[in-house]
Amino acid sequence: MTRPPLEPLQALIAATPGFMPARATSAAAGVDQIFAFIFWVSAFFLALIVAITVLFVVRYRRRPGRMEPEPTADHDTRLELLWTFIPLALVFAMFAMSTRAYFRMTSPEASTASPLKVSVTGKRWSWWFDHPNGKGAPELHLVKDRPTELVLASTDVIHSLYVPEFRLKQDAVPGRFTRMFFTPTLAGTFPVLCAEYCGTDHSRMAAQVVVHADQASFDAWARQGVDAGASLVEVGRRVFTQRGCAACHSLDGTRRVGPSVKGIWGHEVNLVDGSTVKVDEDYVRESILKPGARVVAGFPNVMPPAALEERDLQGIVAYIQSMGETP
Amino acid sequence: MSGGGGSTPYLAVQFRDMEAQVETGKLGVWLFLGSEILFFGGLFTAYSVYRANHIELFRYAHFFLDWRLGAFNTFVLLTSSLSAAWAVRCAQLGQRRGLRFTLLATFLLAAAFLLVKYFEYSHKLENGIGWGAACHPSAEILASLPDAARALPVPAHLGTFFSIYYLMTGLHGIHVLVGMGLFAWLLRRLPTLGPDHWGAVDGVALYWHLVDLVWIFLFPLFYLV
Amino acid sequence: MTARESSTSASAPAGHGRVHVVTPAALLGTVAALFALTVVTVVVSRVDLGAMNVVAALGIATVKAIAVAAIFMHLRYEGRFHVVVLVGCAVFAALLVGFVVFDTTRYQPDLRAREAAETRHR
Amino acid sequence: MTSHAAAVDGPAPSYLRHGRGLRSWLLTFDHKRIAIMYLCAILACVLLGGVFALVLRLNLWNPSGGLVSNDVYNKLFTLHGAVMIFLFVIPGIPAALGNFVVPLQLGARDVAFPRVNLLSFWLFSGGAVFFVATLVAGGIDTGWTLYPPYSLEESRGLGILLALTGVFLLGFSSILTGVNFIATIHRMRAPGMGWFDLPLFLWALYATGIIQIVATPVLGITVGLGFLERVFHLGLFMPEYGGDPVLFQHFFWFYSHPAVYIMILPAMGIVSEVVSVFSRKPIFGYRFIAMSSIAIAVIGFLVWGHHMFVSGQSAWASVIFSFLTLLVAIPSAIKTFNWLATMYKGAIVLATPMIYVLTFFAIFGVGGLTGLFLGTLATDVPLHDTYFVVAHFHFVMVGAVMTAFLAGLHYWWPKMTGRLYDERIGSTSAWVTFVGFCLTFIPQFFAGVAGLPRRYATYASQFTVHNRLSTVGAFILASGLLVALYGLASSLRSGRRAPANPWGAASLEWTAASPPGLHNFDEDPRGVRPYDFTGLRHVSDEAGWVREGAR
Repeated sequence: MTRPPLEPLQALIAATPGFMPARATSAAAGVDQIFAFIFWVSAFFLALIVAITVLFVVRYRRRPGRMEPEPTADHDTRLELLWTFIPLALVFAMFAMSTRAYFRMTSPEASTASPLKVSVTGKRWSWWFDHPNGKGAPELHLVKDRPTELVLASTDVIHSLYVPEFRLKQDAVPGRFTRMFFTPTLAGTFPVLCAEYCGTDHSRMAAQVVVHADQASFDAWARQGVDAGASLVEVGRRVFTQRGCAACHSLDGTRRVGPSVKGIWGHEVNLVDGSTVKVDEDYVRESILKPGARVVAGFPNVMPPAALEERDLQGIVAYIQSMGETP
Repeated sequence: MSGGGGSTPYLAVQFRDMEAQVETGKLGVWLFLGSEILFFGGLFTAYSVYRANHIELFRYAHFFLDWRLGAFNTFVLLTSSLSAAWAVRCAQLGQRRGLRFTLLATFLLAAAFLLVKYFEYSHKLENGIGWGAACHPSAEILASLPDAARALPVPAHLGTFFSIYYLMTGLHGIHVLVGMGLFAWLLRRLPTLGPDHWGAVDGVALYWHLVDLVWIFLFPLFYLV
Repeated sequence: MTARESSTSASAPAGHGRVHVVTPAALLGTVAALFALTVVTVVVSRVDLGAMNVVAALGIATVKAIAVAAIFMHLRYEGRFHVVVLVGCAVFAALLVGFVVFDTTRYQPDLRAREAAETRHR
Repeated sequence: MTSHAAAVDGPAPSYLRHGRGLRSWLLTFDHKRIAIMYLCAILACVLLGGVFALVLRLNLWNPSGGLVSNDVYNKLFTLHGAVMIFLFVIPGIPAALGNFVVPLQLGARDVAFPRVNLLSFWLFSGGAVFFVATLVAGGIDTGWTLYPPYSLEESRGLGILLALTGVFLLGFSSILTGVNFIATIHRMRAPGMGWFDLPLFLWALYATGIIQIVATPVLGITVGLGFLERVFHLGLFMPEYGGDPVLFQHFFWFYSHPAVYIMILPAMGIVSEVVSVFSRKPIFGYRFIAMSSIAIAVIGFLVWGHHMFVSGQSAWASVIFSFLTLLVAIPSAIKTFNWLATMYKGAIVLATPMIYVLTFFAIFGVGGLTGLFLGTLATDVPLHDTYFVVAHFHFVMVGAVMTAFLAGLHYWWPKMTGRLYDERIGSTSAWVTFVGFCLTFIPQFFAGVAGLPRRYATYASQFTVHNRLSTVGAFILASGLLVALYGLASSLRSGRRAPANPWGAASLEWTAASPPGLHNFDEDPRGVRPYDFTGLRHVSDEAGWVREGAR
């Protein structure tokens, strides 16, 4: 890598507080280097343009004693070719640097370590991460310095997985897979955002990525969380948070995209077709497995069906019941 | 004021003489036709993308189209192009009867083209071959396919092919319809057309040739390959 | 008659200096060629040439298109700028087709993989 | 038909007085009246889009929003974008100013196809009506980019169909304007006016016309396909029915990227005019500027994929598009330095149009240079769809285009209305607008680099400062624009009468009366060298500038 010549410039940018997020992947350094290069080239040219403008306005303003322009050439091909070819050379440099970095960012690393492969599913408005050992979670867990491959999919509309600290972003497109390749280089917790507009709660479609300091820490996380012995309500609470139900169904009665689950148990609700239904186990199950079957009046029919395990279903039912019945 | 074109009542105020008016009108038509090429170009892109990625769809769907009807319509449209070109000649030379005949012939050939298309469309639609999600070929039409086709499974998303088929031939058909309207308009204005006023005939004919050009590509792309 | 069919029509008023009237021979010759090429393209399509079938069909269609543009649309006789418009627009249309086909064919495996995964899931 | 012959004897009544009543406006074929109608319609749209923007900015005062719900926010940013792009920045300079100026600069009596011109205006109005209908039908929340599958889901409602129809009509309006301008510039030049005697504004509009003719039909077909996909499920764009959403993005950007050049090229044309006239010097490097317009138009077609670097486009396609995108920087750089060189040793007059142009240099500098970050693949990946992009395109499309639009509006205002605007109000508006603009959008670059995605109704609290600065700036910007509008409007009542040539400009439109007669010139003029200021002398404020030796 041609790191040394740009290092001071990059450092200057990085030193500006709050200007750039931390650098947490193998890709980040390369990106920031090119950013620094373009930044300083741009800063130079902007300063040049503004300086020339101000200088000329001050010196050549039409004023008493200077009412007429001084004769100058109306073109100068050599000069014009100069400001054709200097920018050309500069953009060539940008293109060359960036393309090398881009291919590194978008292809698997030629490393001996086996990559950590995680399937990512975006749906309105939550992320779901299936890790290699079969462990699914609403958080992405990775290992520092271990090459990683993310396979992205979407069940409804286009989303985009964006981690500012990783300097990476990739759309998750329904009907196909997309991929990301990188190696985390900094242990810690970073935000996962959605960068492609996807509707009402686009700005709340957030998750976290946890980069473990070593494989052992990751393995320890992967083993835990199988809730043997937990009560159904606890199972329900876990499933409810993990599957991102709360993005649309609030726990405190706030109206979001879907009805809140607070205090609805046993309640008669009006449906879009004009009929009513009592919120009981059957209705809750149906609403999870076939959400479009009976939609509550005043809410859009947008919920994707979720194929939950039987125990998780029971858990949700118990959890909603625990949220209080209508007095 | 320059221009000595005041001798004709057809000279618009912004032009210096008739030649400028005719040439400008022609340029305008050409620019519009350029735009039309890109308009159809969008659909040719859709065609190419789905053909490049789903050749099996095109192989299979091909059995539903009758190349004889396509070829017949090609001859109809080529002949109409001839009569349109001849109409320009008649107008330039002031042959009023020839102009009436060629314009009428073009109009009728266009109608014949649409009639054949009507039979093609209605045959498909009666047999459940709509576009997109509405494409469910009936048992009879499946049974009537050649053996080579019946051996194949019905591909998923067959409707996508027919979406493209109906879109491209349909948009072309709309252009034919508009062309008929234009020729009818010329026939109504026949008494005014002649050696000093033939720009309109020329413009409509240019449009009509473009409609022909598009079909020249549509015919092999759908009916033959 | 022949005088009127020369490239400057005698009957046209002075303003029409550059009017070209296409001769019947040119018109009929063109349409005959177009008919013949239509027959050729049908015949060629009946022979299995593999991928070359498409190339042949498009090649013949292009020749036909050039004939229509050159004679019926008067491009042979006038207006170099009209040729620029026609060819320019065709080139941009081709670039649109070319780029999009290039890109979609490259990412197509990702669509197939997803389709396969969904089928497995069901 | 030949009524203009009578005009030789005395000055013709101005086009504003030629015919009275609503019909004489709504059904006019006069390019000047059509231009004025466009101007009024477009200014109304700017106000509407501007109000949307202010509500958006107010909602972003707090990280959790609160003024409006997320859904309303989403609808507002969609309509803000759609109205501003389709009803202001795309038609703004060509349809309003261009329509007025093109025949005058050519020495022609009208555009080549006046009826088509009127049709184009009515298609524009029809499109605008459909947009309003969308709003009445509850609005749409798809973003102006209309990406499926989101935009074409059943649950989006029927507003989307109205919006698509509106865009279709606007597209045709734009195509017809392009056809008209190219034919007019080709065939209607005054005798003796060669291609390289064209004012550079016309070169810019010529290049714009190419884009309108070649790219806009693809927009038409794209929204048409979207409409049919939504109604009949064609299976082209919706994965549910076997379609490919990325294909839509290709279609969409094949138009919508070149559309950016439909916006900026005419703006560059205005700058070329103004910088030369107010430096009292011929434009430097005429041919390079003219050819760079054409180069931008042509290369501009082949860069659309840079909107799709992270959308699932294949890597090689991205590399090619990145390369072509970066090439657009070259003609832009050429123009900028040629403009600066024009000022060198000039006699610079700081009239309102010139002040707007000076701020244009800075704004376009920032807008253009930040484009480098987005055209470059590696840096685009993190910056894509963040506030960096928002700031970048507002710098280009709002900053540069609106600034140039206002420069042009002030520059040609005396010609259009026969009145001089108040310089004090005009220059105040230019500086206030500039300050407000920078304050609004510069913080957004920082927010984007720090990782704030765009189209967020709510945001992380670390971005509160950025957003509040931005909101304050937006109100300063809005007040600057209102000052400009006030200055222009009040001149209609109390402005001094404008002479034919108040600026000492050399191009043909300044030889016609202010405002011009029905057919523009008392006598069809001959071509002139548009940047030859020798012999122009300032007689008095009332008589303006007169060419020595002229009658």
